[in-house]
Amino acid sequence: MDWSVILSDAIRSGIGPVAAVYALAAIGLNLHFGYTGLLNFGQVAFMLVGAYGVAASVSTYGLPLWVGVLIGLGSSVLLALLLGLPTLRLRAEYLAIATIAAGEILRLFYRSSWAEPVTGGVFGLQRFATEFYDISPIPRDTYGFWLVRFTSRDLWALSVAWAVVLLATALIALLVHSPWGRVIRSIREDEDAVRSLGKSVYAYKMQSLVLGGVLGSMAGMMLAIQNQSVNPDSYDPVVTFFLYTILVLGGAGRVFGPIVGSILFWALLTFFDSALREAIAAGYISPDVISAPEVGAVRFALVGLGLMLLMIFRPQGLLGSRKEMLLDAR
Amino acid sequence: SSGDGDGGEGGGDGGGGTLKLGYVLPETGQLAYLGPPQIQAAKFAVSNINKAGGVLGQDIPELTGSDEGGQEAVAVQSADRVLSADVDAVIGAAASGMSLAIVDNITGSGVVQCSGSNTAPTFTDYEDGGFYFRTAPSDSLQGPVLSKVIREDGHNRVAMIARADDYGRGLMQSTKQELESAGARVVLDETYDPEATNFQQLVQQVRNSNPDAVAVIAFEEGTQILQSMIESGVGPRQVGVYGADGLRSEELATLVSPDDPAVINGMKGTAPASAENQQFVSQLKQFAPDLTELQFAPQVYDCVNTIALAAEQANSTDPADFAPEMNGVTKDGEKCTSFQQCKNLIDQGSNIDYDGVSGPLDFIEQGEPGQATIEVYTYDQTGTLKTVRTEVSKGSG
Amino acid sequence: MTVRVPFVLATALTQGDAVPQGPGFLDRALQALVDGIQFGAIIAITAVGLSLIFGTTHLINFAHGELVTIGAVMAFFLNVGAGGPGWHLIPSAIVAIVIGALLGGLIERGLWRPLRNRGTGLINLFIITIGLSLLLRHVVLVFFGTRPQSYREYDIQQALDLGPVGITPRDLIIVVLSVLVLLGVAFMLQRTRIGTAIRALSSNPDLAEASGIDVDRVVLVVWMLGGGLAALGGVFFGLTEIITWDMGFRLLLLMFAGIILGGLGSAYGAMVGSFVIGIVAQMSSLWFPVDLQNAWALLALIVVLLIRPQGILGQRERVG
Amino acid sequence: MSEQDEQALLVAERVFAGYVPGVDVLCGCGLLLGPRELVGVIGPNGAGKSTLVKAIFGLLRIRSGMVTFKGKDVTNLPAHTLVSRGIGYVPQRQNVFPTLTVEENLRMGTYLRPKEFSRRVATVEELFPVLAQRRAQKANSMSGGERQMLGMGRALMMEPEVLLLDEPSAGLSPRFQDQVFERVKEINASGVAILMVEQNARRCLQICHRGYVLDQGGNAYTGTGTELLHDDKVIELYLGTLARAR
Amino acid sequence: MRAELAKLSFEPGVAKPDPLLVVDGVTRAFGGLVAVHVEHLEIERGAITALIGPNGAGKSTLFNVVSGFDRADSGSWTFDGAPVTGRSAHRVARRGLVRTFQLTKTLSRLSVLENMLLAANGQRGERLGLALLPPVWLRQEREIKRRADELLDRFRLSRMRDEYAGTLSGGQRKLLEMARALMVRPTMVMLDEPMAGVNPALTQSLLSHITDLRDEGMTVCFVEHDMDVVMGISDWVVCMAEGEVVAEGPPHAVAKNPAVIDAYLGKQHDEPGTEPDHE
Ligand SMILES: Nc1ncnc2c1ncn2[C@@H]1O[C@H](COP(=O)(O)OP(=O)(O)OP(=O)(O)O)[C@@H](O)[C@H]1O
Ligand SMILES: Nc1ncnc2c1ncn2[C@@H]1O[C@H](COP(=O)(O)OP(=O)(O)OP(=O)(O)O)[C@@H](O)[C@H]1O
Ligand SMILES: [Mg+2]
Ligand SMILES: [Mg+2]
Repeated sequence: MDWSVILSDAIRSGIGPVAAVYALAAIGLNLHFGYTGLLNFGQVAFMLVGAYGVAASVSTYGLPLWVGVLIGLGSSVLLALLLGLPTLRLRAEYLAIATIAAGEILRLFYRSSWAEPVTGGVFGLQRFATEFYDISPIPRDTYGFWLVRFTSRDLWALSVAWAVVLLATALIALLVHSPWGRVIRSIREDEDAVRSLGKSVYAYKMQSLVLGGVLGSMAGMMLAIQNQSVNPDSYDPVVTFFLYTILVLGGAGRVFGPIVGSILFWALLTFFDSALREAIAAGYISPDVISAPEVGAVRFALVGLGLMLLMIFRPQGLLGSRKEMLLDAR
Repeated sequence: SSGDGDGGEGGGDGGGGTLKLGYVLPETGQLAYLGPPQIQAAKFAVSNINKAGGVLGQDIPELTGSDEGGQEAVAVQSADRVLSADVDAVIGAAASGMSLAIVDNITGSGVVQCSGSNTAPTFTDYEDGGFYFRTAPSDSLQGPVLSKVIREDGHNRVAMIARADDYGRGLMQSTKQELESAGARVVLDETYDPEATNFQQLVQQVRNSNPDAVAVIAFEEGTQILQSMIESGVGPRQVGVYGADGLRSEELATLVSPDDPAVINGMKGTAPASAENQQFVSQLKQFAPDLTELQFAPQVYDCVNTIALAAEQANSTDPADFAPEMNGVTKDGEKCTSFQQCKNLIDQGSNIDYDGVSGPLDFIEQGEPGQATIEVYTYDQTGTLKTVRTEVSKGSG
Repeated sequence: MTVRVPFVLATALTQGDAVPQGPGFLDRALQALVDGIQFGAIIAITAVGLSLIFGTTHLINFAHGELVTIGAVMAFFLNVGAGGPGWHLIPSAIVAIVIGALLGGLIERGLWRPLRNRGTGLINLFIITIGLSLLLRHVVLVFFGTRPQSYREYDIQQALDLGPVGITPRDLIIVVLSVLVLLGVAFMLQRTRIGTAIRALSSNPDLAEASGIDVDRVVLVVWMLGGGLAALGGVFFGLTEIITWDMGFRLLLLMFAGIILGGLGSAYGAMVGSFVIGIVAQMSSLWFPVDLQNAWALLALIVVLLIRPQGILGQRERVG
Repeated sequence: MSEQDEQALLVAERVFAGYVPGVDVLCGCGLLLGPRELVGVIGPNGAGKSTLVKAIFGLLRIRSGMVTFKGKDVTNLPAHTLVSRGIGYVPQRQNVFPTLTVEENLRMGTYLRPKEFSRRVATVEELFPVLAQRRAQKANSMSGGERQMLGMGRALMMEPEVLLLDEPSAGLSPRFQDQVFERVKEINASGVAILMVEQNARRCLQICHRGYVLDQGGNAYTGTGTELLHDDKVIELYLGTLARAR
Repeated sequence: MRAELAKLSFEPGVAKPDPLLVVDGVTRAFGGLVAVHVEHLEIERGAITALIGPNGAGKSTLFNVVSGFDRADSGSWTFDGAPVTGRSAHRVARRGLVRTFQLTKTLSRLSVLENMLLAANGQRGERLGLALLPPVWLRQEREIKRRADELLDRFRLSRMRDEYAGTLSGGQRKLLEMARALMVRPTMVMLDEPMAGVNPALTQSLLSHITDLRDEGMTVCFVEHDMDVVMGISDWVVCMAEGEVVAEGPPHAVAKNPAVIDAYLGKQHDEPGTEPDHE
């Protein structure tokens, strides 16, 4: 069993572009759920409109990439406003299911034959981000340190992605420690109290929804640009589950929670995969026990188990405060 | 895929070394059932190649596998993992959408990608630097045959239902076009959400459209749809029922009705030929006794063989060297049908034309079969799968 | 192989181009309604357990779908599985329900109770259900495999012709059984001591304990009930549709939609909501493409919440 | 143990307990409730009165110390066992089942002995006539005072041997406050030992046999009701002089 | 103030010299139960008005309706001359009418200090754009903090300043709730049973704080069941029963009103503050 392979796989995954994308989406979710208390289960919908904003603008309408980005941002704001209208008045659990439903509705419509002329329907859209790679200043080669190597393409994508993540983190840090942040954290605790003090709860929730949604859409755009491909079925509720997992792993309501959570989540996911396959290859596990096609399933089962154990033994997440969590538990 | 390989970055390990292969195939997620046959077929191919002495005298090492998982993010991470193991070629992904998500990364790294089940037409003209190939025939090859079979049986009012995904919609569209240009009326062309839990309304629509033939373009969920159709009175006993490759299965009858396999008596369908090679099927089943389904297994098997032969032909395991040979080994030359046989020919210096277990292949310039052998199958009184005939399709022109 | 010229075709040919018409709109609507009720019944049966568990422990249980799957898969194993005893479906189903109940109980005893006692927060518990769902689903995948399967009995039946609508005896019996079971659950909640205890617990757990209710025991009962109902729903689901490794997971969102639509915390709400979801899903295809069925059902949820934020039977809470 | 301790019904000794790990809210306080006794607990806000009652009743883990009931150790037993042994409790906050109707709330009072319901409900409804008028109303729609009555009513349905009351009079109109105190006295006279936490300290001490003053998690003063009522320190620190001033 | 009020006739709905809040014909029914039915009620500016009445009289419901947390079935009300009928809760509060809740609403996972800071109005940093520019709001924040600390001190909560508000005891929550409302610097506060559960010794010092506030010009309206408190500080008492205003007047006049005694006080209270009848 080659530990250096397992380790390098895990690390590459943890700092790779996908981890950055999920971190960004989770930062948006952190604003929604961690700070404002909005149990938004439709974060994936923001990613979807962001991704398709870019993809459709460029592929379908032949616009330049930066216009596509603007359109992606614009559609996420629009979605937030539309989504907020019916859902922000709801109590937590209702909001959760209503938003998850909204996400699914959106996915189903984007993939339907009605939308095919614009979204490519089930075929998705491809090849719309060549501009992004054209402006890469990194010469073609592979780069790396220690056990980890990236192609120049990945390195460019991941540098931009992590830069955006850091900017977003700084933005959130500034915001939540400001009086504005105090208001949204108060809304998380008790809306009526905030209302009675003369703050427009609805407006604040909407601001939070829009802002977090915009971050989510940026994540979607980054994912789309990285893959040069969008497909509606990749934006199913499971993505949101993963985002929550990331958020809680890192610590909800903590500025760096999403980053830590995402790195950990993806590193773990790949670690299990890699370790299992290495163990089988090295003969530690007989193929009779786990046959090749079953590795994926066993990996996810292990991830599920690992997730449970983490939550059981470190319920507040890596960065969370146990005291705060106990208060929550009542 | 067009054009020559431009060398890429860092793929492979130079001319001499071993040929390393990996795969990104679904082990979990929506299409998990497409995984096992493909994975086993790839392993089977490798084992046969190694039995024949390996590629350039070196055994192909254990495949570096990874799960496509039905999620772009998971697939991308998996592809990264496989690539970082310095593979020369990647088999997969199974779903066209997932392939599209990873194709840039793989081909951009100068590694060959070959899928046995991507049927979406998009790939034909995809800019992949000449590194992407597929052995699955594009939908435009199967549709005409399916349409022809339906017309031959004298049906004019055809209801079509298909999975709402790139496979289903693609095949449905190409079949529908053919049907209509052949003068039949397509009275219903409905797609359904493959994740749906319930197909009653779909079947009601079929019934309401009053067809004389129904084409069902489905994967595994087709069983469920057939059951509903039979119960609603639009089964093979009442109308012509046609399937595509997704419904071609030895066990379809027992899956639909364990007690009364005759319920699908008379159902017909088309699929890229594979059963033609009975030997392959029985050997594969011997190799992997747990396999129940063989969907796309022959195509994947051929992917692996083609890659190995291209490397032999190029006398190099560097993808930049052997990718340009991929098309050549499948056409225009002395026919051969197994790795061993073809390798011998190459060693003798002949130009080979590998005809795989999934068909003659004959890759066109874009790195995919320009024609396909399509099998017309049917189920008999006892629910047994029977081949009616095979025919070569070159598409609808 | 001779080609059967279907009866419909024959008539169509004799009538020349006068194409035979399908049933009228009203008939189709009625049929869709019947199908919707049947679909709703299955959602309801599985959703009630979920709703009870939510009610008593405020746990959003994302692993509930897996309980449904396991129920169906267990019955399959006993019924036709390789190495299984090959029983008739009815005893298989009964045993599967018992196993489902035991599994529910086991999860509560082994997992949730210790966690509750440690004061683990609700969001954590909820993330743990996501983990549990991943775990169970993929364990099922490993053991059951990726192929869809059917039970040996009752798989294909001739539809009964009830005027404009048709329904197979199997589906009819499933609907009737579901409604009976649902009524039974309702009766239990409203009239029996354990029912009162369940409702009290969902209302105020500390006070319930202070009234002499053994909270742990009641929660255990709820989990067993939930597990049993889920298994029953799974068998029904497998019967009307098909058994797959992720069948429950696919149904999960609809279950939640049903619960929310009906109004959280009310088991009747869960039933009503589930039927609405089922009916809207099926009726939508009278006008819209079939692949958007679920989209319309979910849209109905959002529209209802727009008008009644607390759900159909939910109650608005008093402020201040 | 002193002789008095041995006769005592309910004893809490040197109890340490708290909500957050590492922080004790109760630091070694204790109390004693004899048979047929009416004992009041007063103290400033946040002193730990409610915490003490919760700890005794098994709703909060005791970290060290001991609670005995009729001589048997009941430390950290779950609350429902204590209920079945004859202890009743009315919490300070959230003392009704909000989604249940008034009648169902009252029924919960006799959960362990459902047959007694019809007999006892009459007395409770006589005390709080609103409850009789509102049998079908959901508790969460009731006014603050009505809820308080319902909470009390539920506990009175239990007819326990020991009753723990956490601020039973809070939010009640004066008329009902009087009734509650009177009723508490009556119940006590009928043989039920009562431990009552009250902010209406004056009224509480007036009817109590003995009283404890709790401050910052420990016992500050103890004595008979009258003693405490007239203790200048207690008056200044805990009772206030408002009522007297005028 | 008291003197001016004393000149009025003591009957329900009497017009005040300088009313701040005027309620007209407000009704609110739940199903068949009419919880509030107030013909006319005026709350005098700069005075302390106590609202008393038996449990379920409709006091909290009236508060809810006026403060925008519940809707009225009919009726209208004006605050400070402006119509606020049907306005949403935060609009009402922004006009200067702030209320507290009978069942406290603490912001559990914010510190006690943050609970206070939140309440201050007109904070520049609460606007999304400006929040990103700390220099714009830092000075104001310091000033608010100072005020918050003063109030916490007054309410004996300084010790808990940096604790999570969720750890407060029942009475402390009441205190925080009141202190928080005062942070808003409202024109008028409506306190729903502010002293229920608060220690008597503390009650007393809070009362003097409230009278100070009144003397600075704030209008206070509070619901309270502790007659000692009512008699001690109120300038005017309004008594409700079964949704209607049944009596109005200065404290002593109302306490002697037979209707009030009958509906509310019970026999013991004709003479508040009697000595113990114990033993
Ligand atoms: N949402 C509601 N649904 C039904 N009845 C309600 C609702 N809200 C209040 N009520 C009823 O209206 C009446 C008035 O309630 P309110 O809370 O205003 O009383 P209150 O005067 O504040 O009493 P207390 O002093 O006990 O707090 C009560 O009888 C109560 O049960
Ligand atoms: N759930 C909790 N979590 C953490 N700390 C708590 C909790 N409840 C109470 N505390 C802390 O315990 C201390 C004692 O609280 P307790 O409720 O026992 O006071 P009390 O004497 O009943 O006061 P009051 O008269 O105001 O009800 C308080 O200072 C508070 O900080
Ligand atoms: Mg207390
Ligand atoms: Mg009130």
